[in-house]
Amino acid sequence: MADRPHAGYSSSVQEADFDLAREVDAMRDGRTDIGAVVTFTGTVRDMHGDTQIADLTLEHYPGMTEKALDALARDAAARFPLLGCRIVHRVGTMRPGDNIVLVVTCSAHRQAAFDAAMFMMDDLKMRAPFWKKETRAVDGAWQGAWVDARESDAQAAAKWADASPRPIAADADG
Amino acid sequence: MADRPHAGYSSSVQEADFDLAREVDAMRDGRTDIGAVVTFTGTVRDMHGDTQIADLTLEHYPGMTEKALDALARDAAARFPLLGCRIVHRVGTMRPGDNIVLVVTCSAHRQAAFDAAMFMMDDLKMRAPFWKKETRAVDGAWQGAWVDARESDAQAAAKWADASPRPIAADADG
Amino acid sequence: MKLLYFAWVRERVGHGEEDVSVPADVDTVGALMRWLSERGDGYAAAFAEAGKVRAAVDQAHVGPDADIRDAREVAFFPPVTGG
Amino acid sequence: MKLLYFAWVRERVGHGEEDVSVPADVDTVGALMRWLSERGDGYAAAFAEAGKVRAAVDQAHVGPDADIRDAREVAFFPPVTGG
Repeated sequence: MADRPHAGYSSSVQEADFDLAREVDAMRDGRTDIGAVVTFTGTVRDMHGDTQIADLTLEHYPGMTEKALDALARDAAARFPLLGCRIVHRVGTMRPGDNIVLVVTCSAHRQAAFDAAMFMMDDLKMRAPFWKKETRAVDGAWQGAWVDARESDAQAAAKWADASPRPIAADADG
Repeated sequence: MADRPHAGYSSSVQEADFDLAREVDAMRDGRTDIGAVVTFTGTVRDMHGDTQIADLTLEHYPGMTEKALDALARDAAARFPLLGCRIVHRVGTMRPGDNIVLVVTCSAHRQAAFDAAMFMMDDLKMRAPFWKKETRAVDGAWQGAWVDARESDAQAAAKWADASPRPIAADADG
Repeated sequence: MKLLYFAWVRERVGHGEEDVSVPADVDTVGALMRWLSERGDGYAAAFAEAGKVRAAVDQAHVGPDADIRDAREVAFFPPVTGG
Repeated sequence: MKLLYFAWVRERVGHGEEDVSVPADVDTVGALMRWLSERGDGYAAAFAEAGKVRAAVDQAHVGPDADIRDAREVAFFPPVTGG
């Protein structure tokens, strides 16, 4: 990003859990030009509709996943006036309450940080090659089932297609 | 909240710094019904427009501040399908890079968590009785100056006046 | 009646808090601001731009027409700038 | 050409990866799906609902008309469900 030398972006696909505080501290890194830090953590729920969930397994497309997440972070940095953004997505088997995905965005201004984090999650759900398989309680037995994609996610992603970043007042803070 | 027994909300006004991880862990607290956690951290910037800032002092209205923040968290819990929300605001003198304010929201669904966090920040900036005084570099000397309220904040808060929470699909997650 | 001042309103008035006995005909926030303006230069400076001063009665935001006859505490301050 | 299958496409096909020699007239993603469907019951089941299977050519999302003549790697999978 020649025009935004400080807009660092990065991504990671990993089996290991992530540490919210460590990720945020690494991005802030003592900087004093940041005014707003937004984080989104997606976690495993114990219910899917009315069905109980024992665990969740994330399959992915090694190679493409890393490219997709990196492109996602790069797109966010190009689209919004960020001072940094990062996305971490776990793969493997997780239990209810566990972390799945983390987005961190830093900006001088709160709206850009919020918008970028929402954009990254919406876009991730449409483009990043992950698939969820749940272990569901069905008629008293545990049964594996692939999670269906949702129309609401397609709508959420579509709203960014024509949207330009909002103009930010030069003196706006926080 | 008789209709949402798990929608815990709380607030704090304090001189001491807050700990992002500790606040988030306290709200999640091993729960398995949460699918989305959003945090917003507002921090002190070293510049205001083109003017360098040495430090920032937050004055407040003891008594009213606590009521205002509590009302803000309660309003967010009533307005969005949250599983918890909290706001922490510091007072006293802070330096560039320091934390000022923290919002944490938890929900089954990401849109509610994002919307509630944005609502809380927008509303806070209009209603909570805090006043910022900056030490600015002016003509080579340091000078105290009260920060002016911004029209953009009034516009941001006004957009929630007529907005209803978005409908959330029963099976939506993350 | 307890009066409180914050931020540059406090600095111009010269103190943050005082107890005053307000005449019976000073019965709204706006009337109180005009009455206070006549108590000295600091007060006059604080309330010179009435449109820039906000008020709270018993810790709730109010407009200039708000009734203060039953108020225990009235506060004056600039538009808030937290967050 | 290297073929990759993920999630329930993988489960129905019966394996996650294979190398195949594709006839010259099978030159698009859609044509490849039809050609694969004839390789056995598992393939037929995987591609029975063509509208539910997505594809990537050399790790980029593509539609059914995408050219595969220069592709090194083609992947088939259901709509993604990460996040």
